[in-house]
Amino acid sequence: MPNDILATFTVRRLTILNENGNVDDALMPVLSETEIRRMYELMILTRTFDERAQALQREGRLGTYPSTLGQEAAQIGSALALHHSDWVFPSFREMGVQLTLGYPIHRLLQYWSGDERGQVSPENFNIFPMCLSVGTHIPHAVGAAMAARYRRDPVVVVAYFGDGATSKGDFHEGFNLAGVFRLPVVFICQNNQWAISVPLKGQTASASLAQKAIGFGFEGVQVDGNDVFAVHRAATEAIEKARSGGGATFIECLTYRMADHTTADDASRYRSPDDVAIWRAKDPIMRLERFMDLRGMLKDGYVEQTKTFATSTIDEAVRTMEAIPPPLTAEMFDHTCAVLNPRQVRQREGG
Amino acid sequence: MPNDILATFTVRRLTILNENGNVDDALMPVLSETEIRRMYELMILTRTFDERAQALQREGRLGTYPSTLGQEAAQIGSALALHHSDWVFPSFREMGVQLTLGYPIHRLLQYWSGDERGQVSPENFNIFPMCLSVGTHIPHAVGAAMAARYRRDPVVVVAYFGDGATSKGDFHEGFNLAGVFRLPVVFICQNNQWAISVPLKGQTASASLAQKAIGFGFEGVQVDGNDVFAVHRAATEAIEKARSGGGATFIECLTYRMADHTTADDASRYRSPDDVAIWRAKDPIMRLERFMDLRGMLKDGYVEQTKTFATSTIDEAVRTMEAIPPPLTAEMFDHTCAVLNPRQVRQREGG
Amino acid sequence: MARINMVQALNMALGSEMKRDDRVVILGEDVGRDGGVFRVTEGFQEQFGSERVIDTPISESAIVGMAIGMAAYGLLPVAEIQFLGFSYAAFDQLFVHAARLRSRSRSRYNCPMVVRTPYGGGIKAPELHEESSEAFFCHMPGIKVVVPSGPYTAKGLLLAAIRDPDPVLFLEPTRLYRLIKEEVPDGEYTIPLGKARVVREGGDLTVIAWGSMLERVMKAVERYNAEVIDLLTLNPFDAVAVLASVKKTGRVVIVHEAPRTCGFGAEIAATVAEQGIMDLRAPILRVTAPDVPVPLSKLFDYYIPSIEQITAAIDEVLRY
Amino acid sequence: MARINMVQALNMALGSEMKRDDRVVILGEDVGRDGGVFRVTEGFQEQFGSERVIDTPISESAIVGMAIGMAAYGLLPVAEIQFLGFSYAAFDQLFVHAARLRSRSRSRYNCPMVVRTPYGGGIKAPELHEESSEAFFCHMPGIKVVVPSGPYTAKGLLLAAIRDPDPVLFLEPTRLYRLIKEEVPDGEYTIPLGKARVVREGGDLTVIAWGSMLERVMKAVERYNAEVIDLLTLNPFDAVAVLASVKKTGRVVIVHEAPRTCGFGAEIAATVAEQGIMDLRAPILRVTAPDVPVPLSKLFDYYIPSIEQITAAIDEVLRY
Ligand SMILES: Cc1ncc(C[n+]2csc(CCOP(=O)(O)OP(=O)(O)O)c2C)c(N)n1
Ligand SMILES: Cc1ncc(C[n+]2csc(CCOP(=O)(O)OP(=O)(O)O)c2C)c(N)n1
Ligand SMILES: [Mg+2]
Ligand SMILES: [Mg+2]
Repeated sequence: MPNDILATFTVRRLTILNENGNVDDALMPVLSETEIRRMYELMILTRTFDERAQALQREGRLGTYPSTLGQEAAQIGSALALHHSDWVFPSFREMGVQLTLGYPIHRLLQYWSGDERGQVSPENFNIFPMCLSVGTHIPHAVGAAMAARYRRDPVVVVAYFGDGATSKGDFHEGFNLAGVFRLPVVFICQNNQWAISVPLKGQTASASLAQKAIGFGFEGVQVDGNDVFAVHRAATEAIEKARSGGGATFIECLTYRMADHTTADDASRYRSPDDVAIWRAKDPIMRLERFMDLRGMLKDGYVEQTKTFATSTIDEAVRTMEAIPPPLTAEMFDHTCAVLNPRQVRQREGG
Repeated sequence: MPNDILATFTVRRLTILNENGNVDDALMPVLSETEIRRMYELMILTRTFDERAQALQREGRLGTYPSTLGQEAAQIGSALALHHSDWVFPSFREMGVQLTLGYPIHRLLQYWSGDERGQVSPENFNIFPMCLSVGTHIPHAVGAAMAARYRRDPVVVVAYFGDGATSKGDFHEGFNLAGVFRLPVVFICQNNQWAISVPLKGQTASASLAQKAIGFGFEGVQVDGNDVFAVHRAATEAIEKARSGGGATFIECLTYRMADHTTADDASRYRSPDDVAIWRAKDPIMRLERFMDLRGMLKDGYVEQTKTFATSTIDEAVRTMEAIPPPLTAEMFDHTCAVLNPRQVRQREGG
Repeated sequence: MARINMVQALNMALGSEMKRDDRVVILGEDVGRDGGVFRVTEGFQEQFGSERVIDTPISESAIVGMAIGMAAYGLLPVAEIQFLGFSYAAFDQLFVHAARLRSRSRSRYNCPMVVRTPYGGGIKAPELHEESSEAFFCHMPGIKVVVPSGPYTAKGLLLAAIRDPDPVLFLEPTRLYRLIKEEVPDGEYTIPLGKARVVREGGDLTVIAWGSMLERVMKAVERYNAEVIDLLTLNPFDAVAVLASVKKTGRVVIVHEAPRTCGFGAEIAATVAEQGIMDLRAPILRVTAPDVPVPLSKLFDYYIPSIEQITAAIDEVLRY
Repeated sequence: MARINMVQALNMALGSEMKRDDRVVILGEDVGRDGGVFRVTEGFQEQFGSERVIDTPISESAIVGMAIGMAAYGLLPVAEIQFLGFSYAAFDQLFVHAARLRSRSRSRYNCPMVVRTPYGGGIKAPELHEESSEAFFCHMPGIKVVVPSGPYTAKGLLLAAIRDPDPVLFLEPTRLYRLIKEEVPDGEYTIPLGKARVVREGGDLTVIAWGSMLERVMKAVERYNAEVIDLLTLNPFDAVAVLASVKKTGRVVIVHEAPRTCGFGAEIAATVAEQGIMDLRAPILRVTAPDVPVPLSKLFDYYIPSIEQITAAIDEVLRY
């Protein structure tokens, strides 16, 4: 169609750490050795948690569980950019985020064992209950950001979700409001390229997810989601931009769901092991390990110590979780409303 | 954020006819004098209908009514690009579209008088019932396009809606599906810059609506919505592209709602008469008249004749409408289901 | 004390609560500059600023969703859905999130919000502007459903709803907005949620209604010795008041504007059939709209219960 | 004739109808390559191609919305919503459009579609995967609501639903998918919508249930002279069958998995209180979940009606 150009848009992509462990120094965020070790340790902790959760599920000690395998960089890299006063709205596959923020590990397990009490986030951090209904928590994040701004609190709100969530109306309506009101919110999509059996191209014809932000008047950026430094940098910048009044940012972390969708799924029905193998070679932990190795950070049995510590931390959490007495029937009632109505009171008493 | 450019997008804008009545010959679609007269006559018919409907409403002979004033180019220009086998999914402010397609005028009036029987579109044309619930008809259009493609019918589906509808989840979900399945559908937004009292910038932070298509992997184009030639050209091209398997297009017709939102609204509460005056100078009928005048097409009292004919056409339709006997109670039941259930049968009989 | 209509009473309640408590914020389509399509929020944006009186895009689901986030953060949002017929898009947010936030988070977060919306018919408006689907929302544990029936109850109930620590759906009978004027105190007062009002005492039968049907019921019962109960809150509804009246009268007629099947009348009848059956002398009759989609204005009068239908039901139960 | 489970019966019904009528198309999340998360559509995409077995993005509202457009165009879409708990996003499309297309267009268009969805609990799945909110959809004139209770009824009802000229919501009790095997004829047969089944005759009381509660009811009534009615269709429900049984027994217990208030049990009780009250000898009791959000698995057994609760209600009505 021959005519004038009304506007031109670009979408950018950020990678810092390559697969050999080398970084682009110009882009590398300033991180102390301690901070880098913390990243690594959290990634190992997350992976250890994940393995254990899957094992527990197989033994019937947890219910259906969604693995975070392969998404550790996206989760830890971004969560480390948060302040303690920030608010987080997770979907259901961000256990790495919760672990980074110091969510009690046994409560995560408790939740996946089918016990709502696991959803009680610690008082010193605002993490909303995990949202199972894909994408529906996005407007909540927007509302919290609106409230924070109204209160003049220096709070940034972060919402996490998957590629599949970008198809939901809630995604669109929430993004649109974030744009209109220029809210302090950062949207982090873990594009793991699958929504159960539906690959990305079955989810959208958009070449990238990041470009979806163009329709809402704020910036979208694609980040190598298996590169913890790139994720961290993008998240830090977006969070600081939001905090200083610059409005919303959409970060697409391009990664891969290495495991089945959940323990109830069998991914071999719909995707080839070859595809998975390609991504195994891009493992985010391996990449960070190579980087650390090049800098001599893995000496003195550091990797083994880290893994051992992670294992014992998770062991401890499993024990704590399993020692929790099962919920009482009254539990089911007591959080329905502040004050139960007469009928509920009767029902609570078994009537 | 310093990093690589992943992709670049441009959004284009089409204008052909300027405010003095001159056209860009390179862009001007091939239209016979008869076709141009038809455009003009339909625009006059639409405006005459609109004036009458508002008058009837004031007299209590119609219910709440939404004016099409100022949007005639967007409606007639696009509707003239349709084939008879195409399917149309209107919102509630496209009476110019229905008039162009030959919808019985008295039925339009009948509908706005509060009588569902006015929603019965003629058998020889597939026009869905007007949709009052903003944006919710967009997925229906997508479904019809899916069905048409499955049937290998050379049918294109067109959905009309306003700028306000772009905020709804239905808009997003429908657009996304149209992109994923590369469907023969054309989305036409009449961006009249208002949704009741909310101006465009309160609806979205996106600089144009057209750019929203970028997130769905198909083309979006902004058209001067008061330029009947530009609208016609853009619609024709998009419809032919869809018919030949090229997938969806989003056309934003940038226009202006010259009247109150509906007869129940008072726009002077929220917008200044100066803004409206600016757009009055861009009146789509005036623009076409100037073009025709420059080509000597208005001679021999053509304008008056057109208006007189339109008036008598509408007069006739009003008489037809007012001669229709009011609906019977049974009407309310008989279209609920193919076969009423026993309870409905009893209720129909007054029980 | 002034004689005012329901729109004014609602405006008064909202205005005083906005002044009293800076956690109260209003959001919805056209609630700001335009003051709401029924003018319930008139003047507030000027008075309280556009950060407290927020004109939103057309996104009913996100209006409720945002309000949830605001409420969880510590504000007291009062969201307006322009008409109940547009609230269905927000059904998911209401049922999955607003109703369950307290439960899902085991009281770590709660959701003290009000969703106000014009409700019911009789204003000759277009499609979806005359819905009365209250029963849906009464099947959502965690949400309260309130329906005022005049200016006085509107103000007292709205203040109670805003102060309630849990989500409240506040249904404003559109037909009553400007129909009735009543004396309404200038100062604050609340009407407790969950309590019905006996608006007329009587011994022969109990007629139960709410919202705009109440006005019609009052006309219909003129020549009967009927007790009339205005529920005011549908969820939780005041079963004690209903059962006490049934104990006295032994006969029940329930009147609502919504279709019969699974309307809220079913719950009332079921409750009486469960807990008050021994007091009953007659079948429990429901006078309701038929089981058809809400028609446009030309048929609307045939759709909602007429005075004749109400009196016919009364005559029938009195036959026992 | 083969002994198969409900998943197989549904698969058989869909497959044969796809073969018989090329207007039938399937759409939903993961229905194609994966064959549906419960494998109900297993093998179809290979057999019928991806234009007839369509994997959609995660857009429940648009799945239903698209199906409406397809149905209006002349196809017979069978949409799958992955779990009933995700259907609330499609509430607007179901109630405003699917239920009303025939009415809004005065029969110029109709909407012959089926929305299938796993329904109810007892499978130890996460949040929103165990919902039983059937009552909402029974308050939507224009939509039928069907609940099979085993492989045999599943096949016959699904065929009837696909052939129905209006929209049908088809709720598949998840807990029964693989629990029961029954003899199911290989050939076509339909079970008429709107008709209940008396699954057990008895004279002392009538127990009404549907879906997965039926199985539990059958265990509970073993030592009673109870008539058990399986409704199969909830809207329209078979009031004739219910009233005939009540006439015989004079006592009613209704069992459902959803919360009490405004659950479908209310409509049944209200209908009996309206049309069968003179036959009643006892209060109508409802054995239901309490009015709380559906809990996760650790509490789920306390949530749904237990055999003890059912027998307690039976004992109570038998006291009259
Ligand atoms: C609204 C909704 N629809 C369907 C489901 C069922 N479901 C659970 S996870 C999932 C896929 C989600 O994909 P994505 O958003 O990419 O997240 P991922 O699982 O890859 O982390 C689906 C369809 C759901 N939970 N919520
Ligand atoms: C879902 C929904 N929400 C709210 C309304 C009330 N309403 C009617 S028209 C309108 C504004 C629509 O704006 P736009 O889409 O720009 O169309 P326009 O009126 O300008 O033609 C609103 C909010 C509605 N009809 N539907
Ligand atoms: Mg994914
Ligand atoms: Mg507009």
